[in-house]
Amino acid sequence: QEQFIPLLSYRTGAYAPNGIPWANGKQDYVKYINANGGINGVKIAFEECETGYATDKGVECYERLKGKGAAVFDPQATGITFALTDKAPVDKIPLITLGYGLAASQDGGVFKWNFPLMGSYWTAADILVQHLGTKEGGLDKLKGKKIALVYHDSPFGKEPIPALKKRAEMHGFDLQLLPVTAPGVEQKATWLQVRRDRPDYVLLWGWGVMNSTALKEAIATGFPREKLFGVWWAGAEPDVKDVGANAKGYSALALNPNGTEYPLIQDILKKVHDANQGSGPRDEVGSVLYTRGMLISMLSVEAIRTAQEKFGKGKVMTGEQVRWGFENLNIDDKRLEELGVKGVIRPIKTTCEDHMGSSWARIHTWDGSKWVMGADWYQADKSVLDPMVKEAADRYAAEKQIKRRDASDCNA
Amino acid sequence: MLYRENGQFKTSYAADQQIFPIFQERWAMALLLLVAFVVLPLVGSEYWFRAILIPFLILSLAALGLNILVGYCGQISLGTGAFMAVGAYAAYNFMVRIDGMPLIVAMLLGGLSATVIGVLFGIPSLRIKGLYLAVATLAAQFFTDWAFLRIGWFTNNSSSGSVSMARLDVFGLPIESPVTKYLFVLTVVCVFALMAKNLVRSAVGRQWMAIRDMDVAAAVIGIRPMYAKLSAFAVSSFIVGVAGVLWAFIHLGAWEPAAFSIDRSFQLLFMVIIGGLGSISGAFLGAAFIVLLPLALDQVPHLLGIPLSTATITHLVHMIFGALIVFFLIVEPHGLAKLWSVGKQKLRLWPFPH
Amino acid sequence: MSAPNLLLNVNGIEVIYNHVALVLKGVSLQVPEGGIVAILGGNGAGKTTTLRAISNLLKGERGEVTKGLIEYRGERVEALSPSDLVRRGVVQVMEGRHCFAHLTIEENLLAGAYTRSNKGEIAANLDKVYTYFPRLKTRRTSQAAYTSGGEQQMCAIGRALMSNPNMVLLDEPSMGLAPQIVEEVFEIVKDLNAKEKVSFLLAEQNTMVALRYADFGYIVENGRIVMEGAASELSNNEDVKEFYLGLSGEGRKSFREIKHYRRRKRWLS
Amino acid sequence: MTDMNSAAAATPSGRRQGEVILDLQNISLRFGGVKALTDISFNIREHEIRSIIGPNGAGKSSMLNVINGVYHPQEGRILYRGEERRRLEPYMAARQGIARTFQNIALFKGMSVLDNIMTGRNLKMKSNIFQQALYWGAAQQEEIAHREKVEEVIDFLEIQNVRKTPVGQLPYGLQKRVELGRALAAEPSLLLLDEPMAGMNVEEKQDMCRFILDVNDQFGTTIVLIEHDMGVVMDISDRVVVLDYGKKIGDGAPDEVRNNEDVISAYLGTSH
Amino acid sequence: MGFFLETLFGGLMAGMLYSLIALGFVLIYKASGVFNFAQGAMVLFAALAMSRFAEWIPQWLGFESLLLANLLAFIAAMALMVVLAWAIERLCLSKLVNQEGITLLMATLGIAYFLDGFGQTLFGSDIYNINVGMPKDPAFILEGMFEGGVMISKEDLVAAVIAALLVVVLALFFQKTKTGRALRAVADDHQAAQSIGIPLNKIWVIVWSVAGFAALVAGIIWGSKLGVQFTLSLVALKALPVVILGGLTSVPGAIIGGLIIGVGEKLSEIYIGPMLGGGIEIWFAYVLALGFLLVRPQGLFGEKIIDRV
Ligand SMILES: Nc1ncnc2c1ncn2[C@@H]1O[C@H](COP(=O)(O)OP(=O)(O)OP(=O)(O)O)[C@@H](O)[C@H]1O
Ligand SMILES: Nc1ncnc2c1ncn2[C@@H]1O[C@H](COP(=O)(O)OP(=O)(O)OP(=O)(O)O)[C@@H](O)[C@H]1O
Ligand SMILES: [Mg+2]
Ligand SMILES: [Mg+2]
Repeated sequence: QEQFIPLLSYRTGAYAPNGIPWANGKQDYVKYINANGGINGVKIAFEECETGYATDKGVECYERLKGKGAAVFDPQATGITFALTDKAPVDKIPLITLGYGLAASQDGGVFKWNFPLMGSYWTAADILVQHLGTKEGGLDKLKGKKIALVYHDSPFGKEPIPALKKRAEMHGFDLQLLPVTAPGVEQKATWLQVRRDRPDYVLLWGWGVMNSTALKEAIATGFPREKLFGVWWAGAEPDVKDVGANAKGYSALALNPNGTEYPLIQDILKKVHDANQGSGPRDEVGSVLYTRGMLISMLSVEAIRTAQEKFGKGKVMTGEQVRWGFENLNIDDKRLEELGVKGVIRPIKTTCEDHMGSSWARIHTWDGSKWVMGADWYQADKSVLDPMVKEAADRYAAEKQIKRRDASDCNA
Repeated sequence: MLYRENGQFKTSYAADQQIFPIFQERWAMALLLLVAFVVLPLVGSEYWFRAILIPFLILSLAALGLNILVGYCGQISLGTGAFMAVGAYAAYNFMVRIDGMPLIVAMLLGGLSATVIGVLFGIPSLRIKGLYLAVATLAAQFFTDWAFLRIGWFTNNSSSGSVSMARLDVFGLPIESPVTKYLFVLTVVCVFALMAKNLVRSAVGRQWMAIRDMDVAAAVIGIRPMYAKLSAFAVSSFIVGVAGVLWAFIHLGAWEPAAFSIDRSFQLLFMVIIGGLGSISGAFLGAAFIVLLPLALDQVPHLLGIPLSTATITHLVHMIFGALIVFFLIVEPHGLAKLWSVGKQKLRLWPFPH
Repeated sequence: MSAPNLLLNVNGIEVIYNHVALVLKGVSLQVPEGGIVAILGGNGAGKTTTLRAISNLLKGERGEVTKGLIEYRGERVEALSPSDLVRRGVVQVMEGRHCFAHLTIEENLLAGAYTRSNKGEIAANLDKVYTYFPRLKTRRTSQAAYTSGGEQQMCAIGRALMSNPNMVLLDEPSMGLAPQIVEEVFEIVKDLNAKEKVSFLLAEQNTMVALRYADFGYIVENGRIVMEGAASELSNNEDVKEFYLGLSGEGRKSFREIKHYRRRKRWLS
Repeated sequence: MTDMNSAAAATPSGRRQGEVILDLQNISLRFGGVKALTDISFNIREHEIRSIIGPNGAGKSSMLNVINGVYHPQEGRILYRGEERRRLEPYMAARQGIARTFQNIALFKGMSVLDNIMTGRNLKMKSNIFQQALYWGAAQQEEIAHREKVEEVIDFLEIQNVRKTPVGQLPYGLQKRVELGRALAAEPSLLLLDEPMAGMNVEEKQDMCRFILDVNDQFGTTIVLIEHDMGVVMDISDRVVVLDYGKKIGDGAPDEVRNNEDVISAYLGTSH
Repeated sequence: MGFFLETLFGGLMAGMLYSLIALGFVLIYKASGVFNFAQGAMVLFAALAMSRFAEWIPQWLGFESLLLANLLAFIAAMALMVVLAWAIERLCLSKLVNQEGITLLMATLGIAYFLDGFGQTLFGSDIYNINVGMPKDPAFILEGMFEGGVMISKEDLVAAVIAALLVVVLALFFQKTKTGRALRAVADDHQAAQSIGIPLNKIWVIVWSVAGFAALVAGIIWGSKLGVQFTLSLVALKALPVVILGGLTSVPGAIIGGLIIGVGEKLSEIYIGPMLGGGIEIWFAYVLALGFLLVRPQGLFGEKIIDRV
């Protein structure tokens, strides 16, 4: 009896440099769990499916793998998430979109099957603004400032705009929107505009080649890297690697740190890589996206574990049961320590209403050769975002003629 | 011996003008339809419907539409994705803005909207020819990509620019399960394929082909280039638009403009070329080649139990797929449909070589 | 024809197009060194195909020689590329002109000298072609596509001559040319043949002229050689007279008097 | 060349010459520096066979292109059935009943013989695109009716056995015949033929002449013929225009032209 | 005004970079009438070869010099491109003589797929860099005239100069040599070209090698700009309006087309873009090209499209 976890990934195509460590992290953790004897004895079977970041290929993977008893899907791409959001409820398989996906899907009352764990683009936007406020010495100091958003012209890049607009309204800063056409290899016009308008800060909402290109253009137009802040998908090694020392001073949100010092990674190195089971090169272990992938698998496993607590230890969980697990995650500091990731992430506690579980993040900065984590943890401001989430979710529900879940459904 | 037209004399022109003049072919077709409509729904798995047959059929339909433009009328288009998108977003708007809009009507209206845009971007074809014309259709492609992202109205002001469509029904029958979706798509595809076939064997079709083969001579025998070209753009974008509606509504359910990106346009063009320009069956064969072959190749290492990383498999699939394209072109430069008909010709002569 | 001075020897070739259409069904012919040989035959008889088989241009038409052999100066040439053949001195003037549309007449001619590298020789050849066809000289700067049909035909012939060939395969050289130019073209053929020992294999519909200038002729029908003989013999053959020369009994019949039902040639069984 | 004297001089008979249907007045056509036609005037009468001859590059094909609107002359007037024609596009010429064949075969290569000839009937087809999509009722009947007409043309030209062959695979001579068929299918009142017999042997030329004469006889079609075979021209034409370097150097009945000094020196050569 | 000039220069430079890629298309189109869909894949392949060889060769041979590494890598990559050209001719083009452009286009698609897979199998699909010492900092000119001066990217300037040189050399090659004429002949009519002794195989190997060279140069320049990764092959898409506008058959057209597109694109994005919500440059480039084509259907410098009966 094995629990099946499909691994959607992209190791080829335009986003491969980012997709590869991510996929390796996901896979290594699964192998690690198996090396430890599985989840309460249930081993995990997995199969990787290459999506190439393309929606239709992603759908094909989904359809193919769901039949094998998939417990959870991490679509690993915004477009695929959209396409699967409608299918998951029918097939009764939870979707986990850690740090991406629809911001509104945090609302478990409407999005029963979606789990944007640890953050959405709205929380990301909110935290970035808070950080800028801190830098300026108070959010009120943002008044009159000019903040530009350089974003990937796609749903992924557009998601943060409502949250930023809201904040702009609250604090009276100017928000300038600069879309970059995918894949983002040509940004000269964008950065000329930046140079002309000299915004106080630039927020970078890119993925893949767009990030390194943006950095290079920033350098070429002399925009100070210290004033450039990326989303957590613009803050990994591939984004800065080939810019190197020139990108020094650039900061980005961090859902997780990089590095190999904490116990989980050490354990993975020992049990997986030393056993020649590593999915990728050893020196990539602990990189930002690897770690994120690892966390995704970790949380999935934790959800299964939680489900087993309720539905029977040592059994294979169905998608529906795993969903329950996701909805009742409670990873406190103690559990984090057991998992060997204390200090890596904050505790996560999901509920029927809140499918995100945590909205904390930090900022890390590129020092020219590696990412250095900042000390402060930020939490997205619930009072700002919750009403927005609710409104968006209601709208979605109305469009889809979905009824909000009531309490009984939550307790089921 | 089995495949002969000997002794099948036509006594009327009507008989000679049938789509399948040889009775073996008629039987084969009937059998194919029987399998498609009856046998497959009984035996097919959900994966087959959702991940293989439905996308295959819809893309075949789009390729069919494109083939009318490129294969029959000789106007190169790299904007098929755009016309699909226009169909999809237009139908979406008809659905969300007009209460009780029936799916079929919305689908046809989506097609009509695509027609309008198609004809608009087809106007430059009166002056610009060949590869140069690609510019006009590419302009359509990038413009619509942009417009559907940027102009909130099209997406009903969805904040991310992604829209979705669920709960479809036709005459009160819900189109939800994989089988009903499949049957619905299959029906639409069959109807359009038949109509397309009728068009290309009638006067309009001949006008298109005449323009394609030699436009000056066509004009000299009285064919109005403007009418012929624009009607090809119209019919083609109508079919492509309908395919777009199906792709968005039935296959994806939720989509963003990237679902109809330039990659899709190229993909469809390739289907048409490898399948056979100027052939209805070519659209299906081409779609099968481009959509199904990589999927199949992808499965081979799994089936054989060869442990390869997904990246290696994908790279290998690319290499083999590329090599197969070249191989088939060398065997028959005019596409799979031609290969098929040459095959039939050989079969007819069999067992004599010539 | 005796073997020693045999230039071209085609023996029993079969040609298939597209893997299905068998077009030549065993054609054999010979061209002696310094000879002018004509292939005659109706539309679709296989003349062009024969020439393509010799010059190896069949591949582009998706045709292939499936049987038989072709020797040029005793060497098997089926496997050579067309350009190798040109370097050995065999050049074909293709049916239907095939000028390079975007190149000017002069560029077309110079392109014909691709295999030549001696500048003086090329210039001399160019001069020679211009003296043969003064019309080309006046149109030398026009793009070939914008010249008249006849001018293009001259260009195609001139272009082939630019490579200093030993053997020219001429496919319907007279097509579209005004009568006096036709005469001139054949005079050129004769001239080159006499002065430069160039051999010719020509496929021609204008039987009258062809037989006047050729030494030897083959008649092809339906992919087979149905008759061969010295040119003079052929032009005295009754059937040839009737079907290829339009002469019957007491001389040429007016085109206006053609009967609606005529006897068809029946050499084939 | 061929012996012309033996041909019974087919003198133009009054019966065959009707009204002037096309009158070309002072036509001049230039391409940049090239003067293709200079101040040319002549006319075409109903039911006649009118030939245009002249050396290569004289402007014969250009003349046909002017007549059916492919080229637009810089100067001159064209009267068709008494009415002056302003700038006219080729498809309009076709509507007025002018059909033609081309010197460089201009068939639709990707289509079968049947379809090629069917395109000739295009102008006569009335059903609309929707009817055709359904291929039902009127559209189908029309298709069959026209198919019958086309089969007549096919029979007439004796190309039954290649009906369904793609034209690209036909030998040159048959392609020319198909092209004639396509023009004939349009049932034109004026038929322009540009070297229809190039690349044919005598037997085939005889066939072609027979077709041309039959068309002219049976349907009363007016024919303009460009041909380099003097035997054919002199035998079957009613009147002949001679062009040289874009100028008209002779015009008249075959016999007159044949004996015209200018024509002999420019074109026919002294040997004739 | 200073900003306008900046935009203008920026556009010109971007345009030159597009031209660099456009050149590859033009070369092959000119020589065989084929639109080479694989050009993007070739750019990626060449860049991957260059960057990986520059990394590997010092390891194999055990030396440190960056210059030497780059030099050897360049030679090795070029050799690889020649081998590629030869293989393409042998295995593919030679078997498709005299086929229509569209068939050959499709074949180049096959080649593109193959190269994608092959290149990444050989060299990996991560992000790599090419360090040929391109200057990364901006330069400022006319500081006396405008406040803050007019900024120019030095990297782009170097790239533009290289592109211009390449174009001059290639333009001369096509206009002045026998091979140049033969190429044009081949593009017009494969079969007639063969019939007069132009060796198609040789010509094609030459042209594909030259196109490979153009791809290598483009790959190095774009690769050092963007980093070497799969996306590099998509840059070819940016060159499409350039080739079409300049004329598919014209080498100088590639440059002029590039400049027009580059400038038009940047100006439109900056001056019109904000009114429409931005992100318009990509379609604007096509609309601009379309506008020019309506006036000159064969592109600015393309050979006139012949349709004559
Ligand atoms: N590319 C091709 N594909 C298929 N069949 C062909 C092809 N080319 C020629 N044929 C066929 O081969 C036969 C011989 O053709 P060929 O062109 O050799 O005749 P020909 O004697 O030169 O005639 P013509 O005098 O009309 O030029 C014809 O029946 C023709 O249909
Ligand atoms: N579109 C054009 N552009 C430039 N020059 C042209 C064009 N059409 C014809 N010409 C030139 O005009 C002259 C007359 O050409 P035309 O084709 O009418 O000759 P023709 O009498 O038909 O000759 P042939 O007997 O060789 O067919 C030629 O010199 C030709 O080069
Ligand atoms: Mg022939
Ligand atoms: Mg002419």
